[in-house]
Amino acid sequence: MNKLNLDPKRIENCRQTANKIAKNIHDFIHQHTTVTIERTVCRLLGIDGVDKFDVPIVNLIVDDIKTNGDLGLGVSTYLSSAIKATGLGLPKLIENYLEGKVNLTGYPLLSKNDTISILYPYYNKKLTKIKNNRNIRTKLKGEYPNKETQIYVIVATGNIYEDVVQAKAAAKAGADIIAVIRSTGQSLLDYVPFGITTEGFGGTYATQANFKLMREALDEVAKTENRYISLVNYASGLCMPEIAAMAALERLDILLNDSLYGIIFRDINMQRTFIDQYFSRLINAYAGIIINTGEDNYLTTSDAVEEAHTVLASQFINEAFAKEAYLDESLMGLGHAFEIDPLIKDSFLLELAQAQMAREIFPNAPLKYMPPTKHITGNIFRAYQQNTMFNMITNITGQSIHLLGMMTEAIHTPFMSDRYLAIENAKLVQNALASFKDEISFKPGGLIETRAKTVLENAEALLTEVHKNGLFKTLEMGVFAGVKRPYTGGKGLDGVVTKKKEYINVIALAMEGELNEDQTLR
Amino acid sequence: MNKLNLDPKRIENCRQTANKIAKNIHDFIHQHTTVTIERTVCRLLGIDGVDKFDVPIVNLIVDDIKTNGDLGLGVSTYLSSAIKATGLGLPKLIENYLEGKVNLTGYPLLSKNDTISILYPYYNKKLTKIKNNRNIRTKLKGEYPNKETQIYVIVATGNIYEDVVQAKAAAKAGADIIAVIRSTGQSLLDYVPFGITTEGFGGTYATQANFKLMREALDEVAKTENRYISLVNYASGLCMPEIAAMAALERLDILLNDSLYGIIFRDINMQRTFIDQYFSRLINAYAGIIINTGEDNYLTTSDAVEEAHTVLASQFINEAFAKEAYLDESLMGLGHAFEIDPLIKDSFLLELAQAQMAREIFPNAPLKYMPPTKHITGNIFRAYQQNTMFNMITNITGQSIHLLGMMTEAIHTPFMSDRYLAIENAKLVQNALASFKDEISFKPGGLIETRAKTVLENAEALLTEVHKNGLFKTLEMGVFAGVKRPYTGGKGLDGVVTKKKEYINVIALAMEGELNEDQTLR
Amino acid sequence: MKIRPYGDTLSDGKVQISFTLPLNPDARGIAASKTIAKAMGMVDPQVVDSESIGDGYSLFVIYGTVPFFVDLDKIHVEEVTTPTHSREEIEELIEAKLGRDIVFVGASTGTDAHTVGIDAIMNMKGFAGHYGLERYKHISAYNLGSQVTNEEFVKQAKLLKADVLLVSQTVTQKDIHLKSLTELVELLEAENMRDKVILIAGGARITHELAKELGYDAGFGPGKFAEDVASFAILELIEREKGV
Amino acid sequence: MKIRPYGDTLSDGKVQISFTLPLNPDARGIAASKTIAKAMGMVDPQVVDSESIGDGYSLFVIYGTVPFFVDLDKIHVEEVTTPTHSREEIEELIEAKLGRDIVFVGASTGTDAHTVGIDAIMNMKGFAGHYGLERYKHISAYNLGSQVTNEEFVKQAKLLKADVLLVSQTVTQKDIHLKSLTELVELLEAENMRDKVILIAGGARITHELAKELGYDAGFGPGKFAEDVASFAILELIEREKGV
Ligand code: B12
Ligand code: B12
Ligand SMILES: Cc1ncc(COP(=O)(O)O)c(C=O)c1O
Ligand SMILES: Cc1ncc(COP(=O)(O)O)c(C=O)c1O
Repeated sequence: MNKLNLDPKRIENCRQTANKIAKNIHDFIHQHTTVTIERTVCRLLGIDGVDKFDVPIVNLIVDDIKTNGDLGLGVSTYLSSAIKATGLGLPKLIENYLEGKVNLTGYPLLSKNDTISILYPYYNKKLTKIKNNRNIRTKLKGEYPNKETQIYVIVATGNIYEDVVQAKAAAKAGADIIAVIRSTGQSLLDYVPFGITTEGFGGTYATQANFKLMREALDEVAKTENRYISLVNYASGLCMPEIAAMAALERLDILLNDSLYGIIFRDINMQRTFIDQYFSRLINAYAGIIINTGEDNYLTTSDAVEEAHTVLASQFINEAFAKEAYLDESLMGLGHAFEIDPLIKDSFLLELAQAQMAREIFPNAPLKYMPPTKHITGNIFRAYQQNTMFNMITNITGQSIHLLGMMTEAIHTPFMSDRYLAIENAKLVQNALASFKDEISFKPGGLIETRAKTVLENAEALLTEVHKNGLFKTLEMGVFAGVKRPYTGGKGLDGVVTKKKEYINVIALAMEGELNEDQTLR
Repeated sequence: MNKLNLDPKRIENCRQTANKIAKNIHDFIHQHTTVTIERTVCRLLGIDGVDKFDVPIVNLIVDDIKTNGDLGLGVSTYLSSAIKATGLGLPKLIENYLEGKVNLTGYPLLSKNDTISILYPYYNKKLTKIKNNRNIRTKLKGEYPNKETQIYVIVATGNIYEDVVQAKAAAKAGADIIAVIRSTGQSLLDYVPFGITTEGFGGTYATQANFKLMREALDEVAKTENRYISLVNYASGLCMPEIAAMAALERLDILLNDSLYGIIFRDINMQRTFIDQYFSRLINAYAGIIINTGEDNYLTTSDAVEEAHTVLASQFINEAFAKEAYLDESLMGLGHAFEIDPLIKDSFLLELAQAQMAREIFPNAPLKYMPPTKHITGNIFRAYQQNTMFNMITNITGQSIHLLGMMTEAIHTPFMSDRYLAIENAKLVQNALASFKDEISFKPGGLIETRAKTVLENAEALLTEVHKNGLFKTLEMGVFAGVKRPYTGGKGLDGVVTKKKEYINVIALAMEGELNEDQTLR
Repeated sequence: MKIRPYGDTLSDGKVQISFTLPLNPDARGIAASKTIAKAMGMVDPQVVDSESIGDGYSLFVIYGTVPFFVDLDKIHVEEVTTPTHSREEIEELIEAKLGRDIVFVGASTGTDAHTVGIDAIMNMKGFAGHYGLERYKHISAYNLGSQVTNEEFVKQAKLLKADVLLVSQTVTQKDIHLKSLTELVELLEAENMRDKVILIAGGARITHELAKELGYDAGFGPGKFAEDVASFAILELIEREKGV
Repeated sequence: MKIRPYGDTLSDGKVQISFTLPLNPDARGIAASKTIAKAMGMVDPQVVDSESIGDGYSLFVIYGTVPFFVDLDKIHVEEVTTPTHSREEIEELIEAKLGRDIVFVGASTGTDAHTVGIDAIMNMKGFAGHYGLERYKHISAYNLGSQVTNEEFVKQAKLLKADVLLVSQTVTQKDIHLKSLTELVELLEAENMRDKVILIAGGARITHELAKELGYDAGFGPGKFAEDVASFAILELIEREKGV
């Protein structure tokens, strides 16, 4: 598809520059680990649950090793060494540890190879489960018809049972993808809550038990609807890889997974979250989970006309990061959004240009296209109209993950009827404009073509600049969404640990190994 | 503008066939007059008012002459003869007549020439007033900026004072054209109600006093809005030429004026209304009033996909009729509509094809484009969406008179807020898609082009058929909107009178004369 | 069982309202709109939108919670209770139980010019894939069209020896339909015909409840087709003839 | 003066409502929806739309008439009554009447991450063409950003010797904003600071009325800019210093 006559050389140049930007960060990433990465290792070794104060066991373990050992060696080393020394199997070891009967540190430390062979049986079970999930997904998706544009809606009641009711209703109304929004603030917690939850603010806690409940509900409704219903949750935040692991175990299909979002909108420390991001994306690559990036959010803060190029530049960077983490293009749900003030003359054309541009530059990525939010007011009728126009652009430009706008966007998280009406709106447009995309072309040198060209040029210039300054410095300067974040500011820096030479992460090793070997996994 | 590659030869052929169809009817028309035509003559001689039973004086006169004289000679003859015989001026004559002091018939009948010279002073006053109105309109329109697409909304409270409140609010919200819908059933009355009215059902009575009141209100608001606000009313029905005369006197700008509508949807006798139509359109031509035709209504009854060609065929016929009545293309507001079931696949493309087709075939006509009505339900949100899509087609195809859809179309005649929200919807689209029309083109041989081609072909075939059978027979067969009407059925046939050789209509003669002479009037 | 309006949590009582007030959308206007919302029972009205829609008029959109519930056990549903049979079943019923042709006479009465509804019920073609009465064996269906005065309608009904009268009313502005429908009942009573026919009303704003109130045997609104009407009428006729 | 909702005729009382019920859109569902509408005071509810929106849930859209009116003379408007001055006027007022720099400290508190609102008020650039407080002479504006805990906020306010505190709250789900705003007042009281500062809340769902109820000096919602807030704060400061 080439309707905009974009210069392929320019696009290639952006890609190369972005690769260099990401590479530089990856040199940094690979020298570090974090508390949540190590907790993720524990989880994928089969450790779960909470103590009587609701503190997750994995947090107890990692904090203990951080205090009494050297987390720079990785929990893998300590756990294998403790198993070896105590002669207990891992579950028993943890049981005794919780009862205060054994320590996790203080034993002679094993070599990397010994660590791998001792831990293999434990993580192999989980990794097999993840691969199994991946296969189930592939199989199920194959059984149902496939759609170019998938309708994505959120549920956010705070109560997972109520969410299930709403999610099923949404699926029956026509939704293809259900996202359970997290309770506000969860991304700032340096642990993942445990068990089924029924209270939350503006969203429902992301817990493995909640994931499981919703997955079952959606699989059930998929049968009657003859459509695979994808499940989404949010990884970005202080527990990015842990949530990725839980999502992989419960067969989630899409994860919001973007450090830049966390840095800019959640004030999470940039070092911490870049390190976390690599491992979480690796897990997603392994599990076949589509990641969604958060460039759309930039335009909720910055002006969508002036700053459109920052979205594109960031998409190139996120693409490069994704490649580094073994993610295939088909898993790169890069984000963008319809956020231009609708009262701007020709705003529809500008939106069209930007959406078509994204589509042409990332032809194989399941782009996530976000609806108008910023310019939605309490006028629910006007909001419904704006969403119609957004739905049209989605269709005309063939977006993949179509996040529906709600007429009550400016008021509350969606009521069941808001979601239903949003789905009806999108379905009507999808059908009424079914072939429109193939029927129209744009004036050469016209407003649409020119707009796309300009945005690409500005993105190219910006990427050159970012490469010159480095991504860390760029973020300190406030280039994205106008938000400045200091290198050592924000939340979570205390969870960053420099790796020792002897560091080992059995999970990362295994996954990287398999992904390198088995190209079908990519 | 040629985006559809329509075959100009085929279009020309349609036009020729339609001309022949109209010519045949015009041979019939010119042999007849009707009670309302004669009443119109009275009105344009300055006769107005009602008796104590609220019967209009013009009805008393015409009925009297019909009973006691020969209406086939025309009221002009009788009035001039009575003036001559009694030596009274026209006003005095009528005064005495109403008091029962003189008769209108029974005098020696004057020649055509004498009739003209005796009546000239009376009708010249009214015709001058009409020309004056025309000049005022031209002047005012020239003072304000001109818009390609004009926003048209209706008011319909039943109470003219309430209508004024609503009309002003609508103009302030952005409306360019205000139509005052008539009370249901008025078109079946064989007289025009008199004076200011405050009661009506689903609309407000069309009376000259109501016209005046609304005209003043709109002229006032035009000043503050810096926009000429056009006023619309409905002529179709049993009093078509009388309403045209009143509209001309009160400077209305647009009149719904279409016999086919009356025949099909109001069961008015076809002979009667074709005869009436000629004279009323002549008056409109003279007064510079845009006529609106009712083809849009066909699709409220018939299927908008299957029967689209009947709309086009009828437009060609209406164009031919309009030409016969001296109407310039710039006054031919031919009607069409957005009435395809929105749940039909590619319905948006089909609508686009049909609207663009109309635009290209009648490039100089101020096309009237009607919103979705038939497929609007009580789901006011969905209705708002359908109207957005309609507004887009309007803009993409450059329609002229843009009748706005209401979200409460299936519920009630518009509330003030419905109208406001409709105007907001249209304005947003107009601005957001300002240049869209110039930016896109359609795939050669694609669905849009093919659809337009098919509709044109079917219209051509239908016109050939209509010409073969004659328009009267066609209407008996139920070709338009699936409604069959007998030649001698329906309302108003008893008001049709065959002209005598000596028949004279001083108004028609004067107007035809001036329109033939002065090309600037056309 | 008691139920409440539902937003996103069972029984949360969430409701949306909108209306216009002859006020500007300033603090006073907003306060006034809240007063109305509270009078309507909203405990926490949130005025989410207030905008000027013309000289001194404003539109308000309000969300909030109402404490009201519906006791489902106490709900009285005025509803046509006869089952809906298929065309074939109806034809058989007439054959078996009535043994004669049944005459339906219909019209859009008064000044009402809307025929699509009555055509949907009566004409051969029917509507949305449901054939109309004209296609039914043993039913003689006379559709008199639109704008038929009540007098004319009664006259034709008598002439055609109608068993069933079908009246369509679409325009409801200023309750014009109530006047027209009531007048028809009065005319039929004056002619001593009311008990001799099954009298059915229909139209977009006609409900069974309303029709009963006005003295009709049944009322049918949107989404009803020939088979619904025919089933009701034929079963009712059978019932009545049994009673004789 | 008494006024009513307006559809197309003065005082016709026309109102639109919509809500969901855990019922199917059948006769019973429609009857139930009417029950709610009647409980809300509608005298003639017309259920114009009823559709299934999922397993056993339906959306209802209803139009009707309410008999309620607002007596404008009795309306109580809780509104910021100080006038809004321009930036220049405010600067002059500070110079003339206070003679010192005034310290504003603001944040989006609790877990709230929405900064666009508080930035609109405080940052140099401002919003919709209205410069923010940072650009005002004689005002020192400290914007602490988002997700600032109430404890941290009070600590910084003390350190910076704040005259005016600006708190932004956007997320209102499950009344989280009420908890957060109330907690702040309690903390300030515990620290004996409440009387020493002008305490202002703001956000999309914050009204002056609500803010006053919660113990704030003022509340500002959408459509309010730096000059509104600064005018209120400066005039209030002048007033208070006079009283001393
Ligand atoms: C089509 C239409 C027209 C066409 C009618 C063509 C025709 N041959 O019928 C035309 C263009 C001529 C027209 C004109 C007018 N219309 Co009109 N029209 C409509 C429209 C768009 C659709 C109606 C329709 O056909 N629905 C489809 C049919 C199948 O549905 P239905 O009638 O409800 O029928 C179903 C059931 O109700 C039931 N049913 C119906 N009748 C009967 C009878 C029996 C016995 C039974 C058992 C069942 C039954 O069965 C049917 C199938 O399920 C509506 C708006 C809308 N979207 O609803 C406005 C609408 C009905 N019209 C309206 C008005 C005001 C007018 C005018 C008076 C406007 C004017 N002042 O000029 C004119 C004049 C007509 C008149 N005096 O009656 C208003 C009525 C407002 C009100 N509540 O009072 C509406 C709601 C539009 C509006 N918002 O203003 N109209
Ligand atoms: C932009 C936005 C975001 C951005 C914020 C970026 C940023 N840097 O601020 C991002 C994408 C990060 C975001 C995230 C979320 N958001 Co958000 N977001 C919005 C959105 C689209 C616009 C808000 C906005 O910026 N408005 C523009 C500003 C200028 O308006 P304002 O805040 O009202 O400010 C004006 C006045 O109120 C006043 N004012 C404001 N503050 C103050 C303070 C003082 C002292 C004064 C005097 C005046 C004042 O002055 C301003 C100028 O006039 C709204 C939806 C909408 N259209 O309103 C949703 C919305 C606010 N978000 C919502 C939610 C739930 C979230 C999340 C919690 C979702 C989730 N679970 O992931 C997250 C997490 C954030 C968190 N924990 O707080 C909900 C809140 C629902 C509710 N009522 O509780 C909304 C309404 C969307 C929805 N319908 O679900 N969001
Ligand atoms: C990439 C990304 N991650 C995460 C989130 C949600 O994060 P939180 O749960 O912190 O609100 C968003 C929200 O839009 C997002 O875009
Ligand atoms: C051409 C034409 N004339 C007249 C009317 C209105 O006629 P009436 O007043 O009889 O309803 C319409 C209605 O849409 C129309 O299209």
